[in-house]
Amino acid sequence: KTVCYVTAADAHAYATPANEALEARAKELGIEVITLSQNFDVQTGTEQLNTCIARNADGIILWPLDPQAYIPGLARAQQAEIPSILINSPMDEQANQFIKSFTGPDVYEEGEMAADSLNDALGGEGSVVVIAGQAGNGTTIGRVGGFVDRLAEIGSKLEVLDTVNADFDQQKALVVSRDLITRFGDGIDGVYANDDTMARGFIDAWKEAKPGEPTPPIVGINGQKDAFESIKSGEMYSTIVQSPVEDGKLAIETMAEILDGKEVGARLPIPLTVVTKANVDSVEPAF
Amino acid sequence: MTPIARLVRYRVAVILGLTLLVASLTVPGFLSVTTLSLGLDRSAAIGIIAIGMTVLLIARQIDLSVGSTFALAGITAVMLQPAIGIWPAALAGVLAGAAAGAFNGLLSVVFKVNALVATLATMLIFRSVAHWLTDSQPVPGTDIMLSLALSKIYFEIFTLRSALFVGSILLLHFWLTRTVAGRNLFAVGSNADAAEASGIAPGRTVFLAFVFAGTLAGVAGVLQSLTTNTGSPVFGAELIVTVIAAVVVGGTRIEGGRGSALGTLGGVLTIAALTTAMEFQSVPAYIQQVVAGLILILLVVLDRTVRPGPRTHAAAVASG
Amino acid sequence: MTDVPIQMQQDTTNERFRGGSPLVDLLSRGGLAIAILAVLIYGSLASPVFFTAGNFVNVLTSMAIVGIVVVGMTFVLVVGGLADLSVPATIACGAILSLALQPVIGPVPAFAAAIALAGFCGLMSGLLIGYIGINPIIATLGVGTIVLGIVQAAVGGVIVYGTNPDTAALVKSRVFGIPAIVLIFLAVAIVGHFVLSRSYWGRWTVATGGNYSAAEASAVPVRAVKAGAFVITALCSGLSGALLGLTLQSARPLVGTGYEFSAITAVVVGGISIMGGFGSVPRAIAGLVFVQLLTNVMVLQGVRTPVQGFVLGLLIAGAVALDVALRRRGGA
Amino acid sequence: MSAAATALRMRGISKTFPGVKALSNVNLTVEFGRVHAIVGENGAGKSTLMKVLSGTYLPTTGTTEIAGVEVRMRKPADAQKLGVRMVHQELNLVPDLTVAENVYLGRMPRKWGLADKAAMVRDTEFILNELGAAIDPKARLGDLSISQQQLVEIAKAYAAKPRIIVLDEPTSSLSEHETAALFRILRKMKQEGIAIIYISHRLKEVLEIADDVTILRDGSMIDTRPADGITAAEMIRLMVGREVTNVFPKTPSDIGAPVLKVIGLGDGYNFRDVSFEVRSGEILGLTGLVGAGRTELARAIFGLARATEGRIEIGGKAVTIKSPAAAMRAGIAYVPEDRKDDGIVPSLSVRENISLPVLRKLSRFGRVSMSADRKLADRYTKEFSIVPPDPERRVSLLSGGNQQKAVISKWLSASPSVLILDEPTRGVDVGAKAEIHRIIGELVAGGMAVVMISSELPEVLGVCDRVVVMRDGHAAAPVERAALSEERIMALATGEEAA
Ligand SMILES: Nc1ncnc2c1ncn2[C@@H]1O[C@H](COP(=O)(O)OP(=O)(O)OP(=O)(O)O)[C@@H](O)[C@H]1O
Ligand SMILES: Nc1ncnc2c1ncn2[C@@H]1O[C@H](COP(=O)(O)OP(=O)(O)OP(=O)(O)O)[C@@H](O)[C@H]1O
Ligand SMILES: [Mg+2]
Ligand SMILES: [Mg+2]
Repeated sequence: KTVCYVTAADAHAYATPANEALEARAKELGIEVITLSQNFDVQTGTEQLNTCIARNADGIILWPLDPQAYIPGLARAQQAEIPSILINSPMDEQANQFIKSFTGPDVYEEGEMAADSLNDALGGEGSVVVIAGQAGNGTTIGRVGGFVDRLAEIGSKLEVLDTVNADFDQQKALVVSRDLITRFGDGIDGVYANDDTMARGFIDAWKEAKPGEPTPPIVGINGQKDAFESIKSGEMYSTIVQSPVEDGKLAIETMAEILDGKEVGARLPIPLTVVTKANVDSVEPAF
Repeated sequence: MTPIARLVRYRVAVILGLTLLVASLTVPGFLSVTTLSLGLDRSAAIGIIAIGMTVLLIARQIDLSVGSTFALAGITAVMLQPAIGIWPAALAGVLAGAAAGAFNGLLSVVFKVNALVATLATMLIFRSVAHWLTDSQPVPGTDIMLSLALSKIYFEIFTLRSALFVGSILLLHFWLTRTVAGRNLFAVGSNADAAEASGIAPGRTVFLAFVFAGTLAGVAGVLQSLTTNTGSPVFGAELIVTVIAAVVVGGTRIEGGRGSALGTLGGVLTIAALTTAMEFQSVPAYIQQVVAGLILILLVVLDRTVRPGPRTHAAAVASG
Repeated sequence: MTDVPIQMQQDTTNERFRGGSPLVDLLSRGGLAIAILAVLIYGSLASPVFFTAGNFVNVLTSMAIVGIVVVGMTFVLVVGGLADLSVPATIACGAILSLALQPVIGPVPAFAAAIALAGFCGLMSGLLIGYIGINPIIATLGVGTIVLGIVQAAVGGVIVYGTNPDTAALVKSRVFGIPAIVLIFLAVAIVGHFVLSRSYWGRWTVATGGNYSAAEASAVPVRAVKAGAFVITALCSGLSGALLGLTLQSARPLVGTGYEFSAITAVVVGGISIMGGFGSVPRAIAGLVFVQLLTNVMVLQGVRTPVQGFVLGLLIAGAVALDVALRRRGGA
Repeated sequence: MSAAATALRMRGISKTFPGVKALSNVNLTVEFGRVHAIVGENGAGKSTLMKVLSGTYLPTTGTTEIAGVEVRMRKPADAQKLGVRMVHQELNLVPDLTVAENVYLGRMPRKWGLADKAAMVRDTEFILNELGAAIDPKARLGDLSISQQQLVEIAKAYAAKPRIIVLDEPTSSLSEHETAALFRILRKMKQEGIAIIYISHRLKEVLEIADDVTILRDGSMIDTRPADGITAAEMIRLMVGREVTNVFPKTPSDIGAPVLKVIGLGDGYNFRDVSFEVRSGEILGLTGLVGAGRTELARAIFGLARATEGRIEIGGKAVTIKSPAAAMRAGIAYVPEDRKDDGIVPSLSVRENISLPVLRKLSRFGRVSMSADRKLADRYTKEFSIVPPDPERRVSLLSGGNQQKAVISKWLSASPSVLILDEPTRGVDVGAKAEIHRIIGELVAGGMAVVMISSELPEVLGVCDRVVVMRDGHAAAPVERAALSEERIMALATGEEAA
């Protein structure tokens, strides 16, 4: 059997291990995988669904970068009787009729967990800055949206001073953090970064501007190795481990079941773990 | 004309043929009507934009902002849907593209800003406006069924937009080679001063070329947003490189004055065939990049180093 | 045969040859300085933290990485090479190699090798552009794509981490409160300025950009000069990338994205024509300073990212339009 | 149009460029059916006046009347609608279109709304035949030689059936043969009642074709006179404001040993099996019809083009020249034919242009010595009386003749032993021309060997010691000055006398 896997990117800290895990597991399951990389471009992805259909794949695993745009492609796949599932990110409800399942973490939920964690760290009060990923990117939207919504939901008194985009880029995060620190100085009580890479950027900027001073509580996402180090040394407060390996494995295993004619759950999550100093030694970093 | 010169002259066709040949030999199931129709459909967006770019490059201009215009037009078409209905909104989207093109034209013709710089600036501006309008979130359209209808395949080959693409490029071919306006476009791109001295208004020609390119980017953007039922501020961020590559591979010179619509068709199809073939084989995107880059350079180098016939006046002297 | 009977009249004072309007002249020369001053004044009034040493050090540090690229890009524009779009690839080359090779050959050789390899990429573009005559946009686009693809393939598409924190400490160190990276940038700028304005290579660069065939017919090695501009830019962005890698202690293949546009923006805002034939490093850096200060003020004011892009775009277009207008009025 | 009306009346025309007052209060009146010549030194304002007439420039002040009606022309198209056509001094054609499309540029005939290519080709062929030019109407214009392009430019203006036609130095790249054909056409146009404005530095031609002559000097009109009864000497006096006795002075010099020897040189296409030698202190003329291959030969000797056969010797030793730098090292210098395209770097100052070939010698550790640079520029600005005598001025702001002096200076700074000059006085006024001849004379007196390519026979006869005539890429044996006449050169050039 051949499965077409439209991934977000093939050169990316998170996506690459997820892709590798998916492919490795597929080999074990005796499934051939055609991997197509969107390189983070939605349009490319919508076009690649065409390739999958033309290739007559037996199944499609799609890593959506947009909540709507893939729907016609998925519908066309359904017409061609190719079952599709989503990996890593969800799409809008309208897509549900065209997909068998959505496996993976929920970026929105991650935003919520980050909100809880930062709220705990600050005791429910204080001013925070949000360092977001690329504007318009699905992950950014989920992680920021979940965070903001959750704060409102629990009635937290955390005030968001500013949300700036640093495109998941350490250097850009470094630059925007410098400006944030200049602007708000000691007014920053806490930081939420959409991923650990950007959290690292803030830490570097803080060390530059205020050598010797302890960093405010910083919450990141992904659970990278160096984030673990930072948590141990107290530079970061917490991160959320989301294992790319689990992500990739779950998707292909679900697809295998579908190909075997089994019914699968519509929503199959992978575990998300909030890591703080308390449990940092007992959890494996994601990558 | 020597055989080599002929090969060079029709190099797009040669390379396209080679790609198809190699792909169908090595990739099982590549050569099929389904692949063809889906390949055409996937190249439609790039292709429609490439039509506008061909005209601009012939006029010795360039538009780096087409990707942003693409997004902006799509957003306009989707955001206005609830207020004024789908088709008027689509028209508004196309007009937004035309307006973006007119703005580029204004900068480059009236304010004399070099096209490369002007459209670099508007690339930022239009993209910012797109983010601004949508608050950096994708906007869903009102009717998902329309999207499904639009991606239907007719006569086993064409979708609406791939038919539109192929039709337009044939029209463009006719326009460029046969009409006075088309020939004047070449004149302006080749030597604007001479064209002006002969009573052609290069400013107007260039301005209209920008509007044309903007409009087509708008059409592509509207079609994209209708078929995906989404207007997103991040759409089209990566397409400029592919568009320029397709047009240049098709033999249009970036220095103006030379180019052809059929060449662009060949270029677009070549790139689509190449990508599809490599995707069929699950070639990593970065390797695909290397291959695409090599082909682009190879073709341009060929164009430079092998000339069709001696470039001397013997070719120009009337025989007999 | 008679001797030559005609002597040309020596009309030094011929009123037919006057200079251009002095006001227009001043504006076209000093416009940027005035603009920078305006931003400084506005910034100081608008934000209490703007006019502080800390903020300026920030601006300088943020400027250093792209500034090094700007120095190279100036050569490309002056020589009539339009633009070097392979900068993201050469930056990635510099960043990734300087980290990846550290465990293999040690930090200093890795640093040098990274820059050298970036320079080699520039040589490829240079050969295509200077010797084969390929349009620079196409050539650098193609070479950039290829190089970036190879770099990604080489590291398997993931992040490379640094293994030697001492090197990071070194580039992050300060001399009299000025970050080392800023000093490196200044050194590159000074060398670049000297080469462009005082050396024969620089004069050749200007001449080649001003009139290629005339320079060729004047025994200027035009091909080499044109190629050289791209090698210089690649070396600069290789250096930039290596420094970036060392500061971040991590490098992804896409670290360099966007730097080509930032660099071109700075050079163009500095009033250097994309058609080539004139320009100087200080002008380009003044353009960079202006853009950076303006961005800084906007960030300190809490202006949203899309709006910043909007302002920046208008600024580029406006600056160039103004420059064109002044130049025409000035008759130059 | 009424036959009685005056074709053109320009009154009080002034035009100011930033820094230059190009025209001040010029009046010009031209009648239908007459050839009106305009003469004047370089930079006198002839081209500017015509660009005002053709709508390229708006005058600062002044009025224009065409056929008795006052008109205001804002762009070239306006002038063309009024029947004014101009053949520009600088070629103004579209290289990427065909010859026929160029001829009909801006007014292509239509058939069913489309460009009627067949009609264009047919008519173009007819007009080109009339001009005696064997050019394929379907050829790409960019593939033609400069002189062929010049003919196309003339055909283009003529084909538009203008009421007033302006020819700004149309013969500067034409041979005598083609000039004769052009004059036939001009006479025919005259008969058709067309008003012809003819600008030229070749006073002999002016006397031959013109009915009236207007003289410009320093942007002002000096006089308009009937051509009958005016002599060349008179015109020169009015143009330069002083007496000139000999336009082609010949300075005596001692001719020594051969310096440059060209043996069987060829590039397989433009020129073949060319052999000649130049001796120190000698001016060797290289002449021939348009497209004879002289420029390509010179470019090959200088390393700008590639020769595929034969060899070059300097001072008896064979040298390989693959680049201008190699040519310079061998002691060869070349002043190119096309000043605007190959001669000057417009964005640089006169000083920076002059020192360009020798920059490296003026440098230490890569740094250019400013004092040496200035000294060099000052020396040539004085020696050649470049006007204005300001080495820091941008070279693009100089008039054509002065630019040419800067280009020659540039090469003298490299102190070559052989200097090749390709049409050094093309489009240069009499004053500057004599000046350039004086400079050349001094150089050969100093022992330099000079090869001078020129299409102007009086110049060749007046200045050169020996002359090589080229025809169709082949060179005839050199002929001594004493044995030469214009008739003999023409016979060699057209193949009437075998080489
Ligand atoms: N566009 C321009 N900008 C500035 N100065 C100009 C411009 N065009 C012409 N000039 C100047 O105006 C003067 C007249 O130039 P013009 O070209 O009319 O002379 P001309 O009589 O045609 O000379 P030539 O015999 O060399 O062709 C010169 O000093 C020239 O430098
Ligand atoms: N760049 C070129 N492209 C095409 N043909 C050329 C080129 N240069 C020269 N030729 C052709 O080569 C031949 C020799 O031209 P060349 O310029 O050497 O002649 P010439 O005797 O100097 O004549 P003139 O300068 O009066 O045109 C001509 O037939 C010309 O058309
Ligand atoms: Mg003139
Ligand atoms: Mg010649």
